[in-house]
Amino acid sequence: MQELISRLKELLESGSVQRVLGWKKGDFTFNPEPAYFNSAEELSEFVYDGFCGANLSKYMIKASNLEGVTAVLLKPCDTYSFNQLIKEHRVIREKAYIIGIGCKGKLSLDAIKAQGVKGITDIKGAEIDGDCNELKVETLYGEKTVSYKDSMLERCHVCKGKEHMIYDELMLESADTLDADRFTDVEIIENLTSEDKFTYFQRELSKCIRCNACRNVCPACSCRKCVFDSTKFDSEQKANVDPFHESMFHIIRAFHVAGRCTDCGECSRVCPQGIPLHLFNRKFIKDINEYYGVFQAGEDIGQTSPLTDYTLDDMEAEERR
Amino acid sequence: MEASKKSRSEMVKEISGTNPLKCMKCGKCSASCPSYEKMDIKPHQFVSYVINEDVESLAKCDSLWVCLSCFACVERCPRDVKPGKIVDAARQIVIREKGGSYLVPDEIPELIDEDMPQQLLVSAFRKFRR
Amino acid sequence: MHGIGVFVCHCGSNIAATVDVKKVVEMAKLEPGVVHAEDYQYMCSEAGQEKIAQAIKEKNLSGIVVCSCSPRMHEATFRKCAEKAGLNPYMVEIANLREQCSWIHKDIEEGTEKAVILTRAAIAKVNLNTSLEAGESGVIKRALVIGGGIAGIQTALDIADAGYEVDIVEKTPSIGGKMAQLDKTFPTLDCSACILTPKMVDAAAHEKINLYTYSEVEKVSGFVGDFTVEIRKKARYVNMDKCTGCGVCMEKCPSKKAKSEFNSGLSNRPAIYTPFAQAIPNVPVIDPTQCIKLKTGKCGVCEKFCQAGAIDYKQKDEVITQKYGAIVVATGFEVIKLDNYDEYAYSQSKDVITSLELERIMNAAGPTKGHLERLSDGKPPKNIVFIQCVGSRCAENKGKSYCSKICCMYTAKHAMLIRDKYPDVNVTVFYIDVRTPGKNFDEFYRRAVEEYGVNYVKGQVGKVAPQADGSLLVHGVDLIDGKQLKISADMVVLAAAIEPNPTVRNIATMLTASIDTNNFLTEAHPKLRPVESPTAGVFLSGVCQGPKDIPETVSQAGAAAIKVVGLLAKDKLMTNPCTAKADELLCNGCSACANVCPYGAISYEDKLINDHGIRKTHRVAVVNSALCQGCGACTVACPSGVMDLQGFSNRQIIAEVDAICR
Amino acid sequence: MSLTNEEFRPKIVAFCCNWCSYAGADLAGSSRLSYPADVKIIRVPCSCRVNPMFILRAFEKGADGVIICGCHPGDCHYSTGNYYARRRMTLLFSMLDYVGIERGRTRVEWVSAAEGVKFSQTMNEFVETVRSLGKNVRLGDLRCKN
Repeated sequence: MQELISRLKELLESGSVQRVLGWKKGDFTFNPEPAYFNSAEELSEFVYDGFCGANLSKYMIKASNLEGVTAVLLKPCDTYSFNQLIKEHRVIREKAYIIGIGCKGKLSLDAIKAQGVKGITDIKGAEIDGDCNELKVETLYGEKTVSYKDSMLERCHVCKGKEHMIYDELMLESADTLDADRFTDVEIIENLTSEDKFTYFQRELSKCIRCNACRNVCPACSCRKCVFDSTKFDSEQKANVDPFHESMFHIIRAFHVAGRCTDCGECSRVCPQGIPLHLFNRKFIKDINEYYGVFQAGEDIGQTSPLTDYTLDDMEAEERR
Repeated sequence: MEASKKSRSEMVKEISGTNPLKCMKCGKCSASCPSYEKMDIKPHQFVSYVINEDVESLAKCDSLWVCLSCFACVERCPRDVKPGKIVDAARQIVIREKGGSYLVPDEIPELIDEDMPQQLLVSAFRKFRR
Repeated sequence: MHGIGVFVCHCGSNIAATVDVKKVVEMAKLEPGVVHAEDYQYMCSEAGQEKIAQAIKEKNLSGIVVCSCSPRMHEATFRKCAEKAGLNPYMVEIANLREQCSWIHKDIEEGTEKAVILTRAAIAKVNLNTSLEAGESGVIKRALVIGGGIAGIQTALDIADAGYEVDIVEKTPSIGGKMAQLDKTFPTLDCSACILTPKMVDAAAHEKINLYTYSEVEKVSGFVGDFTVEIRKKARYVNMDKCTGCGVCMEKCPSKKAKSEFNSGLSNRPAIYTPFAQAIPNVPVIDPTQCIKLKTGKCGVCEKFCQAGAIDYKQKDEVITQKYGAIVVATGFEVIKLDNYDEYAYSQSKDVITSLELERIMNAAGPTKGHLERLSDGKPPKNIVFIQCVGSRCAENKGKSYCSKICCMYTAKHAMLIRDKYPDVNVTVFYIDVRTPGKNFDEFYRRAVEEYGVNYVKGQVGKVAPQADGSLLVHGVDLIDGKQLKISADMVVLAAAIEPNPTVRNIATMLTASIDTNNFLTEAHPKLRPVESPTAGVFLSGVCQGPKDIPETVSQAGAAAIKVVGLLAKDKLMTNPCTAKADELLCNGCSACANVCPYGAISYEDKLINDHGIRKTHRVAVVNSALCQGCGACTVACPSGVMDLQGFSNRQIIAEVDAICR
Repeated sequence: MSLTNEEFRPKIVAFCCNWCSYAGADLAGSSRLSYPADVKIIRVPCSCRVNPMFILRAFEKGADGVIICGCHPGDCHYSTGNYYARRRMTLLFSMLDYVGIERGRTRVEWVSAAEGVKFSQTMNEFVETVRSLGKNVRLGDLRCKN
């Protein structure tokens, strides 16, 4: 951690980068937020630990328009998104100095709370230098200990791997966190009756308050103006006026990012209502893998996206499972 | 009476699974038929009886029982009309309408004459063992 | 001022019988934007169009809906009518009340209800229509003819005579096609070669015609007026400029085991060959699958004997790229494979032959030097049976559903020629129907019966059984006499069905020309535009469009030529203005649209965009409207809905959806 | 108010490409091959013009079934349009299955300009399937219903 901060200082002071895009301390230890650091002094606020889940790739769209080079800290999974944005000409590679940083799994406050912990005031054990086995949670009701693993975000259990797809230099160690299959949940839903599928999604989606957090955080949802905000389809919706609008919004959003979504899981992480939005994207990813061959967006910039591609003997819609 | 006549021709179509209107009257069935000489209604004429809703005559004719069910006509019909299946269907109607009077195995030896081809015996099972 | 006019056509009783047109007018008047609605007997008539024009002028209409037949029929008519009256032609929408309503529904209440909804959808759409201006594109003054048979030759000659450059691409080593294989032609019995070869020579000699023989079309891109075509000239291994056509190489070639394609496989040819004596160009090709030198490296006989030094074993295929304004398909036909008709013993006996094979046997240049003889033992036949409709007029699972059209006539010709030359030979023709529409055709058939004593028997043959003595027992029936016939023949000739040349499928795909279930190319309109493909700039000549005899083929070839000439004579073509357009204010520049564009019509530019007072440079999509054909693939690839299709915009289609589901 | 299946007339939106399927529908018409009046056709230049938004909008506004018809793969007037449409619709319809929309309400069918018979058969079948599924209640805009 210290070496990372020294390196960042060095970069800023040498003038080889004009700013650093990273995370700064939040009000609590468990809510750091993305931030620009324009000088070595500002780095005193810098933090990188198990709670720095935010994917910084999307911020590089704006940062690409700023003067000079931005040093951006990307976790292994974030680099997929960055690659995808390069492919779509949304970020300028030369404007970014990518420091690929290690990751030992990112934490979810909801997952900690789900273990019966209430009134959290502070959490220790999330430091990137630590062994990341246990978290010591201070609560209004005393200190509690929970397992690091059980407190991770869902996406870290199905981690794509700790290899960076793109970087200028690498720093900090990673630890493997993969211990589940990412399509298990999709399969469970697929095997329900259509009645039960409908009930499940209606229950989940009826929680949606159309805050647009999922859209705003998604690196693939980078449209300058979303169709749901424009008059292009007579489809502008600021709020859900009927139950269908929720599913319409999420289905169309998932369709728009199909073949581009890297499965970074940010949508589910930021949803204030805890809707498992990644289940939509994963369904498309699973279908694409099954029907058109395994594809991972952001892995290879040169590869054609499955939805802008075809083969002469693709399967027919009626043959879908 | 009119209604029952019609329903019999509908039955022939249903049992045989063929559409007599597809026939273009090329006569390939009659050209192929090994029993042609012995038939009073010729294979290519079967369809007209069904179209004209005269299954009555078809049911009474000898051809029904002369047909060897060799299915050469079914195989070769260019229009997929399958005259052999029409004969077969007409037979079934006759047999069904006879009620329980199926051929009893004991009666068979009497019915066999010396010139009777082997094939007829085999196809007899098709006709009667329903 | 905004005002929509609705015009409901009775189409005589075609629409009015199942749709209450008055009710449609009533209901249309209630729709938003509609200021005028009326009905008329025939909207497409001059009087009907006059009504529309008048209403446009008097009520100052900003858009019109015509409720009539399919837009594929009269959209162009009503657009022209609107334009004459001063309304932008793209402010016209058609509600298809005939093909998609009155003709398929019987109940007037049901029909009317649907008609009202279809009208409502068209009104909803036209409310959002915008004026569009057709652009212009140039015309390359050169035509391509694919196929060098009589159809292709005639089309090329007619186009060339009008003064335009034409290239013929023929996949075999010589032009001439099937007609070159024929002996005599009906109904006048002229020698086929005598009337064809002068045309072949004309084509070769014409300064505007360029022949690519032994060549195939490999790739087609572009659009009407501006096609780019890649043609593969297969290696001949003979230098065309040096060869004098002396023919010594063919004589000396030691490999003589290949079947002669020209003689329908009835004789052999050398590895270096011209298909036939009058071949054009008279330059042989080396068949690499047969040539000993090319296969083993040893031999080289032809090279040794060639005085001109024209043999070149190292020649390679050459791909040339050429631009054309129009393309004519004249790929012709093949005789079907007879595997499914083994009751006629084609595979079992050499003496059961197809009519095309008989044509070669009768020909003086053929395998038997024109002597009628059995292929099994060379003996002259005494009894010949012709069987008609082999594989034609069948149920779909049994063969071709169509009538091959030429068989009745050529069979009469064959029968007549045989009886004329060999009066002691008995000729029996088994037919289902004798079809002889055509000038002097029935007379010709009657002559075969009356003057030449050909025995016509109505009834299809059941089977042909080869006998131990080499004869063929034909099991037939005379349906008129009601007798089964068993005729002992020594030769049986099958009038096998014809089918489009199998390569046409691939060619149609390259041209994006539509094809029917039998692989015949579809015409733009079965009655009114029979020589044009629905794909603009693609024309049809000969049997590739449907079975035809020579006179018909030649007339169609000429008709296709005049259509091509009509196109090439224009300097500019109006382009379809219904093209894609990006809203550059909001474009992400993500390239999704360009990735799916089949025409490469989308490029990207960095543009300075003034977005609510903030000036920024953005990468935005730009559509080249001359290249865009308006498919709309890009509009769906675009996640932000920035790419839209003019004339079929997102909002227009959504409006139609809403109107239908209301 | 409940409808028995006999009275139920579904609303069906059919998107037909201009070059093949719309012409196929015209041919069905000129051959007088009937299919239920419940089917309303929207003409689009190519099946690849059909945006998932249109389909969801149709369902929202009360359609009971949506069918997309285009040229047979390989025969697209624009060469490749239907290949893209095939992928898009396969994925979209699979997603609709996944969120609990009955499978029978969506369909893709390739109909050429020569296949009037197929067009009419397809529509008859599709309407029958949708009719047996009954009213679309899972995707509709419920405010408009009484």
